Amino acid sequence: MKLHEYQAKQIFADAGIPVPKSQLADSVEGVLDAVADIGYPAAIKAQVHVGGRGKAGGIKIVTSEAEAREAAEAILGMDLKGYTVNEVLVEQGVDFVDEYYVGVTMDRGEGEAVAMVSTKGGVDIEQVAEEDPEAIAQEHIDPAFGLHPYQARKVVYDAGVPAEYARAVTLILSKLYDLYEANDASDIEVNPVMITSDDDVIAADAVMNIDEDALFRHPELAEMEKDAYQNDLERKAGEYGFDYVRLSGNVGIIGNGAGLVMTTLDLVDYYGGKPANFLDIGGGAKAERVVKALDMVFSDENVESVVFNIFGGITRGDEVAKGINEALGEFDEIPKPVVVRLAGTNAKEGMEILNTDLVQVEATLESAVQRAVKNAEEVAQ
Amino acid sequence: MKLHEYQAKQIFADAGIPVPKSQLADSVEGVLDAVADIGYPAAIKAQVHVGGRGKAGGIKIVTSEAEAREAAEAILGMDLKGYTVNEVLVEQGVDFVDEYYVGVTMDRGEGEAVAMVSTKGGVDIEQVAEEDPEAIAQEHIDPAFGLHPYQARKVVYDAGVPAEYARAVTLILSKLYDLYEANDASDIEVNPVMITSDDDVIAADAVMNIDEDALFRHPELAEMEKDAYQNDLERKAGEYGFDYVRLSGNVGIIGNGAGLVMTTLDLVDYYGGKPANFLDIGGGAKAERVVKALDMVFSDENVESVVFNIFGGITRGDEVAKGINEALGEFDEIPKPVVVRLAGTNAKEGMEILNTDLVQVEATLESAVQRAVKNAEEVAQ
Amino acid sequence: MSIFVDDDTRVVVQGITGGEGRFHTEQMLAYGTNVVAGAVPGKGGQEVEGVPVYDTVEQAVAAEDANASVVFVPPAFAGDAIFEALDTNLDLVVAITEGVPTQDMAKVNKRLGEVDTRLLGPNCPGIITPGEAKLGILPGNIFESGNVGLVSRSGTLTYQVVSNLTERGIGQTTAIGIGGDPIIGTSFIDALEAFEADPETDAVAMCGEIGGVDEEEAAAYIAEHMDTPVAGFIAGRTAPPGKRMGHAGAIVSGSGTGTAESKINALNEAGVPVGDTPEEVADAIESFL
Amino acid sequence: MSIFVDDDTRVVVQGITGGEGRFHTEQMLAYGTNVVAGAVPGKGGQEVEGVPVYDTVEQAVAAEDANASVVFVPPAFAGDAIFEALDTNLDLVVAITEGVPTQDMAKVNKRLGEVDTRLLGPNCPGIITPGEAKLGILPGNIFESGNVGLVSRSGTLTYQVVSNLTERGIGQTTAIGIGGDPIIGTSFIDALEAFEADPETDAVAMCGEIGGVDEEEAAAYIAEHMDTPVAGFIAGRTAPPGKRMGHAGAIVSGSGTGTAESKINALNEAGVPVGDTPEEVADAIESFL
Repeated sequence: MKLHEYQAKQIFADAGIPVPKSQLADSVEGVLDAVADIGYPAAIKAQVHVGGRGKAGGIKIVTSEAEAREAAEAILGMDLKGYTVNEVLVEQGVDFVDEYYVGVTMDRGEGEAVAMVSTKGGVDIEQVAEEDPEAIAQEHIDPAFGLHPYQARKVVYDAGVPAEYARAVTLILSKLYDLYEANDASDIEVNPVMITSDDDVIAADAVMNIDEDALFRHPELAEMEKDAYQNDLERKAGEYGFDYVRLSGNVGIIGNGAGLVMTTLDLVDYYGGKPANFLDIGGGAKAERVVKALDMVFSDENVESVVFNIFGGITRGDEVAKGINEALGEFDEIPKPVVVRLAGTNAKEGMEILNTDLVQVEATLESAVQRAVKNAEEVAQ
Repeated sequence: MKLHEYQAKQIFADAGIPVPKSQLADSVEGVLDAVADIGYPAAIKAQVHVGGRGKAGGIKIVTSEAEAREAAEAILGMDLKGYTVNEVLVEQGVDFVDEYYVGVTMDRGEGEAVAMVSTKGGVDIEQVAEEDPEAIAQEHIDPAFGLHPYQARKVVYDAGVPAEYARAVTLILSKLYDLYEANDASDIEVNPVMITSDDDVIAADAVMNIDEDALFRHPELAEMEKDAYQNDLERKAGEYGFDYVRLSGNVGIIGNGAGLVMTTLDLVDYYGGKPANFLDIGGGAKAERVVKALDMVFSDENVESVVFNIFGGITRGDEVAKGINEALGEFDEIPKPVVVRLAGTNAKEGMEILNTDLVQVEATLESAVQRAVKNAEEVAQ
Repeated sequence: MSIFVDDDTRVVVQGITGGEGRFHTEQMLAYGTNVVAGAVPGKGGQEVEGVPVYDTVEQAVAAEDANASVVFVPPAFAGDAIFEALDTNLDLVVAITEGVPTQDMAKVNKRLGEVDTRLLGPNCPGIITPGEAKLGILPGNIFESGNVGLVSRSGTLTYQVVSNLTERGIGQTTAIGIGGDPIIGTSFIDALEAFEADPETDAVAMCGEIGGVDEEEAAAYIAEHMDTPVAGFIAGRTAPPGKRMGHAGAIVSGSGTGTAESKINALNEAGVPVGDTPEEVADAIESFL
Repeated sequence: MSIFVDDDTRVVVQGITGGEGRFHTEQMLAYGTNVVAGAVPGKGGQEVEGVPVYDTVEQAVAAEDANASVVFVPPAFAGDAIFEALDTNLDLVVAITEGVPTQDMAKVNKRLGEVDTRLLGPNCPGIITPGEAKLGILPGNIFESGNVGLVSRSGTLTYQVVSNLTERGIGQTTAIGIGGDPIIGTSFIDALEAFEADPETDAVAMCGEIGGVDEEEAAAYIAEHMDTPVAGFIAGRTAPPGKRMGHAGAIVSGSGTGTAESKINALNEAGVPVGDTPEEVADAIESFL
């Protein structure tokens, strides 16, 4: 789960990491009030989960009320790579002489977090990693001991941070690791850490991603999850407790188990269709969950056809069939054609129950997907 | 450094470990006020660092004001194994049905802490350890991971704590370990944990010893160190920053380095004398420290003779000699005879400086100790 | 023969008194698995499906001479349950629990390097040696004893591929779900190494998915160390970057690592045919036999 | 020959810019030790007594090809400094610092089990191979090259015994102060094992003190594994229970463990004569040669 910049910065500030003065606003008037308070120059920054906000026009520096109004009007409500900007962070402009990168992230290959520092901050760090990997100093962190103070210093000095800033950068890194651990983060980055013209060292940006599986022990972060959804469908999936990802195609996909659902997506693509979503109803789903899943998929206006693929292990075919009958029985006319394939536990019982007036039944994964793709093509014509 | 029972119990209470209601008092009136508040029965417990307080008459249960007055008068001011009782803890009497032992201590052989639980609480646990070691369940704690929840449960179930109390005892053990780690304790024990007649589980006693080397990061505990000194001489040594232990003999001993000072004590004993103290002036001591050391030893009214044994490594013989001259030069008459032996770094220079009108000089450790013992014998005659 | 589990495996079920633990204990017993004990703090002395319950894993192991455990403990307590199992010197610990926090698993992973126990999972369906033992939640009826090894990061995808094999009359030596989390105990390489050493495994089906570089490392291992032929499948070809596809581990990072393309290429270069559909995986396996 | 340090030892001094670090660097250089680098964060690029300083131990080791370090860092930071040294793959780390919190050392001790580096100390005077190298604060002038090994928990007591030996013309192969703390890196047994393996060490003097059971364990080791004769000394015979005698480790616990009596008996039973005075230790050593 991604936090917004303003949320991460609040957490940083609470932990004593220096951040620029800032204020959140969701209207042009709010922006003008904020700049009046913060002064010029100021940055108006779109709060959406999109990389490269600056290049895409989501960040503007303003030096007057007129510019602030213009920027606020331009950014608020704009579409940034498919996401609508509802909030901006109005932030004190900082006069900087240098920019560093400081981050802590999980290295899943090693099963350990890794601390990273580079003096080539302020630019896309993944590009730096590819073009000049030596420019990023790294240090793996033993999860039992945490980040030793010497390791924090080491990665800072190895990156070539000048001695006069090393202590302040080390302190930021140490605090980032503390936050990483305390909040079950999967990733926490500041790019850039700015060296100001007054020799202050401040966190000018803030990225913080939280391990969703650990939200149960961070109710205050779980509270923020509401703001993390990118659209109404994802919000609905969150409420229903589904693993759901919206895609741009028109074949709606429902299945049980992440690997099998991914495979169903891949087959839709393989047979010439376009997946509309990933939706995993999980193991052992009952009829009620099946009803909700169909509701989810029908709520997506792009969906022209649906494929329902279940291989029962814990999940029972008869329960799934019951749910499908129930959900589709609500409609006078089925909104979009639904292809169903049931295999595994109680598949036979399911097939017997299934109301074939409402759905199309296929025996194999391959044939089910092919039929759903064909259905979508027919609707599209 | 040992904490008093009342100090440890306050720390326990702050951590959410249930303890009986109690109040500290240093006068008979204070005790009567406290029992009026707490009610009967109540325990009046001497707050001194002495084991077996109960048997020695330092703990009394009272059931009326008359008994409370009598107990307060008896205990306050009493001599308990050489220590005067200045404060008592007045504590709610608890009606218990069972007593356990729960503790965490450093196992220096393993370099790890060990958690211990026994259902044979309320008696001398070291005796249980000797007579029935199986009755104490133990679990070593990896210092990098800390006490895993499963370990806390395991040691409690292995000890045979009944399921109905296991959760509460496990919680106490977990909290004790947290306190152990957070406070740099070397030892933390509750004996007994009481199961009350209402099925409550409470810490009825509290032992907590702190690693003196870690006091620098616990200013609130360092503050309590003032109360930990057993007598004025130890308090003075604490102020001077000496490693000092008072003993019951009459030969005062000053040296540099723990091993050498211990050896000097042993030789005093070996040659028929009785050491009055252990005093290590540490490495690299300057003249000023030597003056303070002599002041310390002369402050002990038992001392009849002094031996000063220095083997210079970092410590320089000439600095020591200067300090001795300065300290003894203050006196019209040297209070007690002082034997000096200097070896190692700048010993020759020291010998040349040393005012032999004030001290007796010996060339070897053995001869110096023998002479000091003889001096003490002569004074005693 | 088989790998990791067989007739002699003696199983403790951690969390046996919970809903899932109880249900799958029944299923495992019905399959013929030697479930010899359960472990649940405070439930010592009870019985579940005739299986005695102990307060701690150590007590269960000592009393019933167990050498493996299956963990059905909720995510908040699963890391601790795995530590408990690891500290009891078992041969194998199978963690079924989905949703164990990654930082808990990082600590478990550190301990794994200090002990001799094998961990399978977490977030995995378990392991089955058809006709001998099943540890986990796999539906026993779709498996047949035979000569093909199967290793997969996914549960239901495993069932899909297994049914494609079984329908053709191709049975399995052992099938292993290694789990869909970012940090897991047993990797593809661990399983491949064991299958390579098993004289009765004549071919291996390996089902990977997006995220991480385990499949790429497995490809390098296959090229260098394996004579047994391997056929592969990679799920998630159509997954967009930065989105978690159900499994916590199934995510193509923003920097482009963990893509299906990279994994398929690595496997192909190692001489491993990668099917476009599960059916094609079965075709490839059949061609090996 | 010698143990642990010799002519080829190349030393990094951690905390070289502090008062003690600077003074003893000068002393070590004067003795002929190859002090090749210092390490102090933020002081990289400076020089101390002509020795180049680096920001990190790793940088110092890489640039100057060091294989040992000496730690003169204040107690609050010493645990971290030792970790830094241990993670740099050195052969030997000598921690002089007195007053390192025990729980910090417990963590260091855990790491020691994971690396190949030897730690000496903390709270120790260091190690000297007379005429070759001195790492620490021992006064070089009292030592003579010879054929007796010496291992001690104490600093000045070491000097006392060494001077008793040197005055008789008995020189030393190597003298080691293992430190007076409850948790230390190198035990008596480690040192005795190395002396036993050293062909030039013909006898060993071992100076123990109250607290812990290291001397008892060493006695068992001597009885079972050593041909080289050993003479012992135990300080603290007159120490009362429960009082820390200067050294954090020198304490007879309330339960009566760690007494001088127990240690002397154990050594005597292992055939090790224990002197009542340092002079008697020298007598015993002389009788062995």
